[in-house]
Amino acid sequence: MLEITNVHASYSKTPILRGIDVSVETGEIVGIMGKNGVGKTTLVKTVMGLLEADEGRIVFDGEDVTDEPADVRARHGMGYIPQGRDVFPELTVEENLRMGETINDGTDDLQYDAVYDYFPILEERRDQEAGTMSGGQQQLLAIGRALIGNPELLVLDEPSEGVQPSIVQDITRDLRRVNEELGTTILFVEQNLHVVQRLGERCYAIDKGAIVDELGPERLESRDAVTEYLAV
Amino acid sequence: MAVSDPTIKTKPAVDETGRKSSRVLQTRDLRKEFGGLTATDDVDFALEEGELRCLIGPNGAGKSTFLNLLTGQLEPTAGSIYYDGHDITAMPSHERVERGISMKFQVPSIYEGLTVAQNLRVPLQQVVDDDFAVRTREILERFDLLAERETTASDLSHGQQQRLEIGMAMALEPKLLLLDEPVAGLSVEETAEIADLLCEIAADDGVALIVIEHDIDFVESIADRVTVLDQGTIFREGSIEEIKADPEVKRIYLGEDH
Amino acid sequence: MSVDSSDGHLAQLRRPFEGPNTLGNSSAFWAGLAVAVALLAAMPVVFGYYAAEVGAVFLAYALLGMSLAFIWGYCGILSFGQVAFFGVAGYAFGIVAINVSTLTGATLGLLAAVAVSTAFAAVLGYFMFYGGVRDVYVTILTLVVALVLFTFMGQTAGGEWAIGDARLGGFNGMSGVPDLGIGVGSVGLEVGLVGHYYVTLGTVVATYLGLRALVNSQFGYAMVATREDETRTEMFGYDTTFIKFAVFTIGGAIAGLGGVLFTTQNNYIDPSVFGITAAALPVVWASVGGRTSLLGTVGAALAIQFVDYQLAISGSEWALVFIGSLLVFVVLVMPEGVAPRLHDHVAEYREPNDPEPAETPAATDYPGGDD
Amino acid sequence: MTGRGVARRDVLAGSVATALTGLAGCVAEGGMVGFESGSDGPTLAVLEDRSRDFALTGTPKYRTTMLAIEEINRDGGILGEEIDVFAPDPQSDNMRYQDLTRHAIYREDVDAMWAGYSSATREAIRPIVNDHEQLYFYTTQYEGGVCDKTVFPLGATARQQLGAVVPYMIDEYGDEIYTIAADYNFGQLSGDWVRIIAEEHGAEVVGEEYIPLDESQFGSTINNIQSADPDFVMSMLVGQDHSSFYEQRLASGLTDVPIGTSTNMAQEYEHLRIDPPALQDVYAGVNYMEELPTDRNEAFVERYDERWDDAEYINQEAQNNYFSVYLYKEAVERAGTFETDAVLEQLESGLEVEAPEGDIALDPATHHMEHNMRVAHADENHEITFTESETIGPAFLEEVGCDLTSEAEQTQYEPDAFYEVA
Amino acid sequence: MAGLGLLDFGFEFVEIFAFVVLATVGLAVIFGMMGIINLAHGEFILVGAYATTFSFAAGLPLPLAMLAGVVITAVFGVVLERLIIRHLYGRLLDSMVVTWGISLVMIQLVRIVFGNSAPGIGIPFGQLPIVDGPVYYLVLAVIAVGLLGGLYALFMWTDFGVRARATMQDEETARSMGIDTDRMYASTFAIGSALAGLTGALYAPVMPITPEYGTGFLVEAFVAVVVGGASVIVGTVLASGFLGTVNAAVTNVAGTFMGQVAMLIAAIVAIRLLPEGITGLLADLREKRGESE
Repeated sequence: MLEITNVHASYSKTPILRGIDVSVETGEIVGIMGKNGVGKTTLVKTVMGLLEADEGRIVFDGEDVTDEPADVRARHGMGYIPQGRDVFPELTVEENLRMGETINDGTDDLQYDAVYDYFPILEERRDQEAGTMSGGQQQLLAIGRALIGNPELLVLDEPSEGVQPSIVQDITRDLRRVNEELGTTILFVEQNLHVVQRLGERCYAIDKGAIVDELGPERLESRDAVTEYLAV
Repeated sequence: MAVSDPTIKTKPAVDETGRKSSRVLQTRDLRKEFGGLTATDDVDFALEEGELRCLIGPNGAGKSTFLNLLTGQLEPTAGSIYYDGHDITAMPSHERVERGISMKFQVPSIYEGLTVAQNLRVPLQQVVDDDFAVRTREILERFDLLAERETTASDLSHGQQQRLEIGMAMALEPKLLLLDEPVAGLSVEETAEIADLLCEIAADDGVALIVIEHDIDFVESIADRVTVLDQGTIFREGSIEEIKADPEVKRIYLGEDH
Repeated sequence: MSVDSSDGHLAQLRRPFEGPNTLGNSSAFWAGLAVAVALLAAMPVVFGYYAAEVGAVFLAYALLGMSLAFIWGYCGILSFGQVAFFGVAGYAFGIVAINVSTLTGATLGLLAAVAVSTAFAAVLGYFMFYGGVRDVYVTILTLVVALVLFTFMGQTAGGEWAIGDARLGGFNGMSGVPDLGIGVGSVGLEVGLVGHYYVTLGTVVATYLGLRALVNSQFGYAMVATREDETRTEMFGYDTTFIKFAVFTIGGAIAGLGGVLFTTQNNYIDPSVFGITAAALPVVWASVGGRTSLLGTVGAALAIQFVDYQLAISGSEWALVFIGSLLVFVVLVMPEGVAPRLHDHVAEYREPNDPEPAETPAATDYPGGDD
Repeated sequence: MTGRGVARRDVLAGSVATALTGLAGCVAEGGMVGFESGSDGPTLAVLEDRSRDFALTGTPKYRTTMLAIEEINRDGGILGEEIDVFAPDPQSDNMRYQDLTRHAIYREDVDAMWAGYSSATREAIRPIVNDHEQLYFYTTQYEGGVCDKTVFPLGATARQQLGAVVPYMIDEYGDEIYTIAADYNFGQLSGDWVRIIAEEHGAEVVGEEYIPLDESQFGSTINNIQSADPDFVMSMLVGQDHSSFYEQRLASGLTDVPIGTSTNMAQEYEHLRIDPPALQDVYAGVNYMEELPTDRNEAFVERYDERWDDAEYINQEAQNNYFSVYLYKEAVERAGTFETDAVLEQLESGLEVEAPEGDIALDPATHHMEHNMRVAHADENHEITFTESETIGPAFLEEVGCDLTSEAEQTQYEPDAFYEVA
Repeated sequence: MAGLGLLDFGFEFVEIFAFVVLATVGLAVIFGMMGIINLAHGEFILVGAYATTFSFAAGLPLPLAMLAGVVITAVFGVVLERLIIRHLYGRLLDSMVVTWGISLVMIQLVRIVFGNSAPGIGIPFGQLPIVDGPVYYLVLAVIAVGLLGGLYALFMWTDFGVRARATMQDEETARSMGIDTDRMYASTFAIGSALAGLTGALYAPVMPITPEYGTGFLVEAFVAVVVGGASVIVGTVLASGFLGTVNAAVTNVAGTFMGQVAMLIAAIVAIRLLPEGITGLLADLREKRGESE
């Protein structure tokens, strides 16, 4: 479904990614874990096309999207949930959700029912401006928005960032449900131990802009194996 | 400013001889409303000198609002704030800072366009008149930024930026330091460094600290006492063990993992 | 950059004017500045009265430009109406000096004009900053103030618009404004043609040095900090509202000084100084020269006015097209302005073969650069 | 240097009594590097706007001046010398006018200058002109009153233009006048003159409105006129924003009230720029319009059109520039030299010139022109017809007692000092 | 008599209101939506006016000539956006400086190419009874109101509008939602330009056209934008209503000049009392509620 081969990328001439290889199969939940500043967000942005790769190839759904801009990739079916609370603050909840309709242009199978089912709060507050909701609710909105177009792949950048522990648990649970019920493939980057262990079926470890390890389900169970890359 | 009434009637902060007690901060019925919303609901909060207090609670519990009331960025709807034995409720921000209340923001808000040394100069010149070089050097050493003194702040790593900001807050030689999520987005090592620094500041410098933080492990590693805010009121207050064990806190905030 | 012992006294002398808030802190820079000032001083000697008359006008503009670079570049307040203070001071001087003849009038006029422009800036600044007006709203509000003055002064044609002997003159302007002078009665110093040029040049140099000292002082750091992040600065115990108010007021005073020198040079002032074209000029100079560089702005004011003037003399209908295109080009290619860009280039070029001494505990060591 | 007297400010500069003295003392007027203009012949400065606000009126002025100079050069120049021209574009900017005037005087060492459309421009450069006793021709029709030794305001004054049109309008339409005028010196003084002339002819100004120069919405003005219901309107509107008045007048049905003017049609050719019949029954007091049906004028217009392919309308000022160049030539040739004092003396000897508007004479005492004044009428198709011309002299300055041949003044007189204009 | 006075005042208000709205609306869209202060706004209006008057002179009927004015200005805006303006997003003050440069160039280029004046167009529709004003002013006012309604619907209710607003709030996220943000910027700028062009087209018959034509709209436009604040449509309505009332009332009593001065002073006072404009007041309340979490 997603094949990232030898991707290099840089921010204002400083190289950040130095040859990343990641592959994700349809229906999987794959995590990429690493400490702050090792290139996690850069990787996500490169995958989404928000940052141009200097080198390497990104193949999505059998198509080479390396040179496609972000909007084209999104219309191919990549749903993106940015870091922090990147909802459109002055749009209402419903308008925010409408923005997700353009994701995965191929389908007319809009998932409003599923989204309202997972996150009833979004239906309750559909006319409220997104900026006036709490951080946790905004995170739910961001996820809901990415799901509306029924994307094939959901890309999350640190969903736990700035969210209280109990909501982190809820989000982890909801994402697993999305994966099971809608069959959405999920790729996320995280440094939160809980999310890595509870959400990821398989995880890459990233350090200094390169993949340094790959952890299967067993090793993910082990707190020590995981914390090695998060350095707890 | 309203410093004429140094006594606090209900909970005396001044003993009979007129000397100040060790209580550095006290709020009485502190209340803040936005439109129809009550963000801070009659909060009575007290803090001793050199105490390190963590403030936790769900998003929207009113933690940031509470801090902003203490710094004077927001004006309370009702109630009062006493600091160091004086009523500072109506005092403008910058005067509170002069009296020793210092704040570190949630997002690192250093001066990105200035060098590390220039950044430090801004708070330093508030407390000393010259000798900036010596004081700058001391702070840079303490916060492990000596090699970066001429680096433009925007080029620092995230951890360095956090340290610089705490360094800037400390340059003011505060009595009360308020920190809003000081380790958000930091690596575990960096988090540990900050934890050590904060404990040291409380113990060695005798500075009282209020820390807002989501990372419960971090809270555990530093806090003397923890205050849980929920819906604008103090929901629980106690040692970290008591708080972690409280089922209600688990329900509203911590979740089942902790 | 490296200061050898032989000019240790000079270094001592330089100290108050140096710091990381100004570009150009090296010996080479100061030497270059001295040469530039000497060249300017030689202009009338070489080129005659003409150079003195035209040059004095350009130098008065330079003061206006500097006042904007000071408030915009160092405190982040973009005033699009700096000309308001410039013009108000010009009119104030005219009113006083026409009514009180002799040198007493000129002296009082100078004092009154600077006082009026300062007070005007203070009132407007108080109104805006203590009223919570910010950012682009400050910019447009100041522009509107200039335009109100433009409209208002334009209709003061009738005889009823006279203050004593001074006719405001409406659209035609106020003519017969006396020369600059300092003294009482007929005793004192009357500043005529060439003298006026040197007085203006001296004022520009003194203002430049004064502002350098100011921006490198404690107050200067407070200004820069306010520019970078106002809320943060407030949390360090600075009264940023007052800082902005004070900076704006000082800016008004400097612009006013420029206005007096301008008006006394021309013996005339009219409402077009408040018009949108005039209002945009200081912004153009600061943008092109580099608003964070006082000297860059002065250089840009002199250079742009000179080029513009030459184009006008050549009679080309393309002059405005050229100036406009230049402006677009500079802002797109060098958003920070010419002087900071130049400084970066020089610093880059010098860095490898002129490294910073490793251990200098002195308070004021920073990588010196030149521009 | 030509034989100018030592200017006032040079003396002041010399008297500076400090360290500056040293510096100032060693500065010679021309500096160490002298500036000589390219040839030894005469240089004329033509400072006329070809951009921004006054380009509309400035461009034809520039063009007729150049036409005159080229014609003279083709015929062998003045005193056998070819004329050089310094003709920058002052861009309708008074500060730039000041700079350019200095440049013309110091660097180009010009013998005479033609400069500026608006009174504001004239007043901006007059101090410099006075300092250097520079020969200066100002040709716009203007409020009048300038009595200045080296300045020749040759355009018709308000008194001359209004003196032609106001009495005509009173005769034709009645004695209730409503004045609308641009809100600046020229407009206000013209308003005063309308009142003075109205009184002289037993008429009355029933309403008066002064309108900011940048106003382009005339709804309330038109309203006020309609409620005052005058016999005719006197319009001294000026500039491009004000020309909206006529279209709005048409759309409001005000065309049944005739309009007298001293400023419209002959300057900014509104009758050609605005679609008919917006200027129906507008009567302008003029000394010249391009449509003037005389052989001499038709030949002039033809020469102009031939010289400039995209020729614009020749406005009154452009004609004034044209004849005044010839007037200057005449004076120099009589003097036999370009020396300012000698040329002045000839100009003050009562010269006559064959202008496109007809034969006219310069009044030595006031430095103003006697003009052939006529009333031009625009019909519903904006066709122009003229009344018989009458010669009107610069009466006001004579009444004031300005006599530059005996006393070298640098003043501007205003009517309110001499008339009851309440 | 009093009734007639009120009627006069009403007509005066209609005239000024239409003028302020039409002068402002293009600028407001570009400023409010895109954070660009377009000091060349007047010259966009100029393009519309020239295109209209030359199309009319070439024989097109007036409505078609006006349409040509709008289209040509929109195309012109897109070209300028792609070449220059797109480099200025997020650089508010720089945008002022650059667009001022553009304005200088345009005025002079228009003069060089088209000369100092352009052929005139008479005001259509004749005059109203009683108040004796042009019917056309009422038409302008109706168009102004319709335009505001249309814009509100466009930006609030259509997919395009929501996407445009999303793009302006957070370009990167919008792009990652599958929105072609380059096109959104270009289209929004085109709409702003087209509106300016429309203003030029509509006022081409009212004011004679010269290269300085656009500057006549500038002051009203800026004042109204600032008084209106960030929320484009609502702000423009409120500000135009407020300024129009002040101007019309004072003009009626004390003449045109005082009307203008009064309007500017009212604007200054309004900005002082509402530093973020009229709609900033609303946003302020909203933000405070947001802070409370």
